[in-house]
Amino acid sequence: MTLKAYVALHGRQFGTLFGLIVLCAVMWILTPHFLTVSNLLNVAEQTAIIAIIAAGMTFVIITAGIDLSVGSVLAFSGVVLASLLQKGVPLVPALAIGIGVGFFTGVLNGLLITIGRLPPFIATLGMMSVARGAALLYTGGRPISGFSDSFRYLATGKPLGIPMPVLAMLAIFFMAYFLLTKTKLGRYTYAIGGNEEATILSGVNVRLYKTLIYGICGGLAGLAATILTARLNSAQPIAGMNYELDAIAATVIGGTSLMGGEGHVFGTLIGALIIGVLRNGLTLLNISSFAQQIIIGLVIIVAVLLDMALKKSRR
Amino acid sequence: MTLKAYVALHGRQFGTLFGLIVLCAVMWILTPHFLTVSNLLNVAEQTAIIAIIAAGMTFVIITAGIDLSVGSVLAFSGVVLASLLQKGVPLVPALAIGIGVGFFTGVLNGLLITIGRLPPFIATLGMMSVARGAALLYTGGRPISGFSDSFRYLATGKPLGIPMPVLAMLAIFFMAYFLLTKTKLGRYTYAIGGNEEATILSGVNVRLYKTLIYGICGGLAGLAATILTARLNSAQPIAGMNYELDAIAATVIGGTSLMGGEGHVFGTLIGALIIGVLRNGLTLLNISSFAQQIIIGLVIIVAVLLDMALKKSRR
Amino acid sequence: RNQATSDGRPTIALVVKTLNNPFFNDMQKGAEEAAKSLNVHLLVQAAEREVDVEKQMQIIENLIESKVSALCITPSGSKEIIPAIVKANKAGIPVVILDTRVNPEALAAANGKIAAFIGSDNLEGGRLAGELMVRTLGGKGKVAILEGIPGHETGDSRLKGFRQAVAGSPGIQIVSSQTANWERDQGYTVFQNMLQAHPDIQGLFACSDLMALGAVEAIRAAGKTGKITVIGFDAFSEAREAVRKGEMTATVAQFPADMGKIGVESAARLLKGERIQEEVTVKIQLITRDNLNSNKP
Amino acid sequence: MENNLALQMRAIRKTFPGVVALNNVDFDLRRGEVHILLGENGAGKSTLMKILSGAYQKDSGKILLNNREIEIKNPRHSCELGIGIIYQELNLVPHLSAAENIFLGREPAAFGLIDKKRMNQSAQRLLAGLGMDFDPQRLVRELSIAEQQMVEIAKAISLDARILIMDEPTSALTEREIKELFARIRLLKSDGVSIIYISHRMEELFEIGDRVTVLRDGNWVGTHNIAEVTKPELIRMMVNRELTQQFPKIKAPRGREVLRVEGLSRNDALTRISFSLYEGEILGISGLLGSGRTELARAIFGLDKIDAGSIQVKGRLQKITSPRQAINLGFGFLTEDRKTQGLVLPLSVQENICLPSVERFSRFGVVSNSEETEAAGRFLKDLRIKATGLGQRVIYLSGGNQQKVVLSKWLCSNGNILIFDEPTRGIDVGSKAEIYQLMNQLTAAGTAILMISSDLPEILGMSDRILVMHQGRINGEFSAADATQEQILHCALGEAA
Ligand SMILES: Nc1ncnc2c1ncn2[C@@H]1O[C@H](COP(=O)(O)OP(=O)(O)OP(=O)(O)O)[C@@H](O)[C@H]1O
Ligand SMILES: Nc1ncnc2c1ncn2[C@@H]1O[C@H](COP(=O)(O)OP(=O)(O)OP(=O)(O)O)[C@@H](O)[C@H]1O
Ligand SMILES: [Mg+2]
Ligand SMILES: [Mg+2]
Repeated sequence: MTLKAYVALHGRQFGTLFGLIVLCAVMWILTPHFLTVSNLLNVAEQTAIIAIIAAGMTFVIITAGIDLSVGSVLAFSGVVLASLLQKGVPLVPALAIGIGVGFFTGVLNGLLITIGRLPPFIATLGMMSVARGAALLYTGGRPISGFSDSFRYLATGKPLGIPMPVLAMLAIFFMAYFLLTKTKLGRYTYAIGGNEEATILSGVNVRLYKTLIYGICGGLAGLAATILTARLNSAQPIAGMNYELDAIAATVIGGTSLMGGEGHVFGTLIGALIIGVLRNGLTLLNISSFAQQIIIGLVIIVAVLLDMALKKSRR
Repeated sequence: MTLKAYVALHGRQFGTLFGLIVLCAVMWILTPHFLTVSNLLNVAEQTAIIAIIAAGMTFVIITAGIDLSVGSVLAFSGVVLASLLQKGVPLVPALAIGIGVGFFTGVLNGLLITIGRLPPFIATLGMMSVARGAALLYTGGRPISGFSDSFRYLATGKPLGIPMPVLAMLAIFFMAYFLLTKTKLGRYTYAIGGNEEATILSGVNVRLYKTLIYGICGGLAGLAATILTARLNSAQPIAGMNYELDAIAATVIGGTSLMGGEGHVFGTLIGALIIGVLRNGLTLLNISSFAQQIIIGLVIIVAVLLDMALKKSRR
Repeated sequence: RNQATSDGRPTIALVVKTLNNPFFNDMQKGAEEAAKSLNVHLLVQAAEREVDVEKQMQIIENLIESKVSALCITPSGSKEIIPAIVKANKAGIPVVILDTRVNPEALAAANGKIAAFIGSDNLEGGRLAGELMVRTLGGKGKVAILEGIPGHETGDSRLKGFRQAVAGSPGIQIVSSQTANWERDQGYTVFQNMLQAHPDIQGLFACSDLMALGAVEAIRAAGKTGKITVIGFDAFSEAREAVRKGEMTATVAQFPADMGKIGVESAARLLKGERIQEEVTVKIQLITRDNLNSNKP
Repeated sequence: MENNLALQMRAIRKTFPGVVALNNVDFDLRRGEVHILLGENGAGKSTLMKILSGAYQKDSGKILLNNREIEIKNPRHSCELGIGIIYQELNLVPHLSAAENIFLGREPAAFGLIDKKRMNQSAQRLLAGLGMDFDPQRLVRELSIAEQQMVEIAKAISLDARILIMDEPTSALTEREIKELFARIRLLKSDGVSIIYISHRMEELFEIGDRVTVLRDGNWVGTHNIAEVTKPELIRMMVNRELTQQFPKIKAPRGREVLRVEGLSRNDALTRISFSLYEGEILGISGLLGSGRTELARAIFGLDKIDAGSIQVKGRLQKITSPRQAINLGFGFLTEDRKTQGLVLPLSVQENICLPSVERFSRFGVVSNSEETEAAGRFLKDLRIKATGLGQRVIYLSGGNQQKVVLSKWLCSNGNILIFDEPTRGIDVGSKAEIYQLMNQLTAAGTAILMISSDLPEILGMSDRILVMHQGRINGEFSAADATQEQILHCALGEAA
């Protein structure tokens, strides 16, 4: 493929990337603290948790679904993991169970949607409430704190100077990219979102794949829980509130359509970074959290408005 | 229409009503405090605010849209109204402006969706953040409290022994029912949700009507703000958080499909009452808020699961 | 080593839990006054939501990046904030903790250091409220509690103090204890429902004034104003007004403005290389109708 | 004899709420034959085929494949059994490429990794075999309906099925593609593939069919060798009454000019189009797929922006920018795709029919139910729409009956310049004749009709004048009285008229 054809095909992602670059340039002009290696790593690290959740959300949204439960699932996975660690369960099995809890909650979402025929919004809205309640009940509302250094290394480690959460984020995005573009699972993800009925009639086991996709989304929320717990050295039952909104925003800013059938996972990464850079830059500029909310809301709106305008002009 | 035909046509609503009755019966068995006139009025009063918002949400959801901004819009309308009242603006103009602020924010949502071609989820997600930030910025984060008795009568008054919020709720639902079933606006609401393109091709000014519908939804959030402010004798910039989720849940439990094109506003009222009765009953039973969250999540899931099963069996 | 602002003044950052709560607004005001009189530059930041400790940690990280001279923090989580404190330690930025205590064992385990803690004793406040409740009810009666969000150090201490104080009086029966999530409208609804289940409730302790004020409206709606002993916490101006009108019996005053002021003063003195007191207990006081006017915040 | 049967369906019964779609229907299929399935709209043809493809489950009855009884559980199962189907309604994923659609669910892959190159090459070959030369990497949503239909056909063929079901594959095709398709069908037949073919175009049956089975109201009426029956006989079996004329054209007196289009251009799609339309006239527009006929209709109706040119309506220059405005000027536009553009599927028959006319039936914004019922009821009767009542949701109607609802919608709105884009697509002969009668009545009353159609006999049979489009231009004009199919086809292929 020629470069030009490539740009034409992925124009949307370049648009988002361009937006990110402009944003960075503006921050660089406004504050000297922004463009330093340590601050950029800081931004990447802060973005990692939302970005990892958003990677899973991208799969779900491409199928024309949505997952509102990720924040609660994160909390639930986190407290389960933390309680296991505190009971002395070794690291690897504890991690496997913690992430597994996320995966299975996701699968449960998937089953409600495929077998129970619930709209994803409703199934995951219900699960959001149930998983949050479960996390609170499990812990009696109290955080679980204090872990071994080997566990904390998952968030505090810096092999080659790069924070672990950033490495995890990059690994997840390359895997997600591979899954979405090269494999059957990816193809069916797009097909289900584009026309579910036609996909069923083509003989694809849509129930299986959809369930799996919600499982992946839940599993990534579990992974995010691991990093968050290690980072805060504490698992809170009230962690992750409203993360679903940030993850959805990152996905949509990154060019994935809520109508399903289209989207790119690297766009999502850029979307998450845009939100991260904004939050970071606005704090560096000492803009109040009130004004930050307004600005972030406007950025979501303007990003997608521009996207729509571009799409229209390209047709 | 014969009774039988009527029941067949509105079977879905009777199903929800039946659910509400069963729930009430269970509560009645479990606690003697539930089935008293004063408690039932309490439930109705507590439900009124969410129900009024959900009435507007029903219009929006029938058009296959969604409005995530209602909670924030409520807060913003509330603080504007409160600041006007405190500045000595007379009741009627202050109310008009307060509700008007909600209406115009809704119209802004509508314009972003129709002219800007944003998906409703995104437009209102952005607005959710912007309106919340605006409410906080406007007040510096502080509540505005203390109003005249004439204003407070809007929440505390009990003409004929029925609390004002309940009267307002009933009035709104009858109006909404009339609008949806008897008028052009209602017909177009369903048509837009059923097939927007076909509706445009039929010569309907879809942009106008959609914008109006989001305006109505915002205006009802403004009305809810009035009642909430009068009820608490205080307008808070952080009021109404997560109300959108309750309103959506009420609408969907009431049988309105998120896919658009179908729905009944009285179903929504019943849906809101189900949530209200649950919250009330569980508190009467002194069930912890953790368990309450789990139960409410399960009720949302089970209600819609039953609905889907019924629909399937009816085809 | 620490970067000063362009005009040469040091920069002190105050990171509160949230700015949409009058308590922290007052703290901000006290801090601003101190900053002005000491001629230091003050930044005030907060997360959108009071319990969002991850956001608070990000804000602190960002402030460390922007090389502030000192940090004053009211932790959103008393253990969760420790990694952020450690980061500040590593960057050589002194940390002063306000209002909510950091868990000392966890801090020690993480090798973290704080320069000072400035706050009031929430446990003591809860105890004061409990004792007043016992006294007002004559040692006998049904009492309800509105809790804050569970797992919150401040709320938990207040609750614990209150329960300890009433535990000694077997005549006091706690009939219902539910969270209203620090929110005014939930305070209204939850207490309305409690009244329904227990119409003979004689006392209410709310872990914050916001919830208490919501409950006051529920009491008014039930026509029971003045018949129920309502004790809140924080002593907002609105709550004081309610005490004056007899709608509330008392509220436990903390003095957030003092905390803000002392916090900034301590940080400024640290930056000048002076030694400071490692623990300052800001007074805590029951505000009743009797001492209402003698104790402005 | 028995072992020559690829498939037998015995006493198949299927009900939907309030409808018996199939009532003990028998059907059998020989190896290597093209078996035509014929019947009015709603007779149950598609339902029978969907049972075979696993999309629906039968209530009772038996299915024997190669003399072995089987239960078809789902679409995947049916695929595995060697049954391929082209559904009546397009079933493609618009966001995927043609190649990806063709191989959806059967991607050439190793270890879950898709071999894109091989897939695109195979798709290219398949499409070429159908005379299509577009790039298989193009997204389906960018293809015209006809091209999409060819993708569906390629997809079904690629299954290497032993039994191939085609449910109205030609309703969106023009003569050229139909020829290619038939050539392909003959090839498959010679390989021993059995084909079930459904169409409402009677000419096709005799060209391609071996045997024919007729259904009526869910009942089996008869099975015959094509060679032994005549068209009128078949029609009688289908509709249970005599149909005198297939194209009952009555020429109406030509009145004044109601529409004058001059030099209309839009992007690359339309170039300097000029023509006039008169009261009482049916102006047919013919052309190959993608020749720009639909684009022209959309431009006139105010849906797409015009770059140059003018439109005069009843002598007055108009700038039409929205359908609303077009409707107010007396236009009506029956679109070619009823599912996505014509109908609001969850709404009732009445609500759909009255949608463009709600304004007329309301006072102060309140809609009069009785007026609506009266108006819609008339069309239900006049057009013999097969529905349980005005309140039935159109989603439950058969394709042909849905088309009649769309038609009623524009008749109800009292338009006097009607644009019909493929008005009888998927409509049975009986109903077609009714629709033609209706067009006669309309023109007699002075209505002007612009009829876009890919059905040449229809164009010739019903038009007064015929415009032929080629690559966005008008390449020729004919008087229907003296034009022939060959002339029009040549003109459509781009040769000078
Ligand atoms: N999903 C469904 N739900 C309810 N009724 C249905 C459904 N599908 C078909 N029907 C009804 O079953 C009958 C047969 O429909 P079918 O689609 O098989 O007709 P058809 O012969 O293919 O007609 P056409 O030529 O119009 O395509 C019709 O009366 C139709 O209304
Ligand atoms: N949605 C679309 N997106 C992109 N191109 C389109 C779209 N619809 C049509 N086209 C292209 O526009 C041109 C004109 O199409 P149009 O539908 O007007 O032709 P037509 O003569 O009506 O043919 P038919 O209806 O038989 O397909 C064709 O090249 C077609 O491929
Ligand atoms: Mg059919
Ligand atoms: Mg066309």
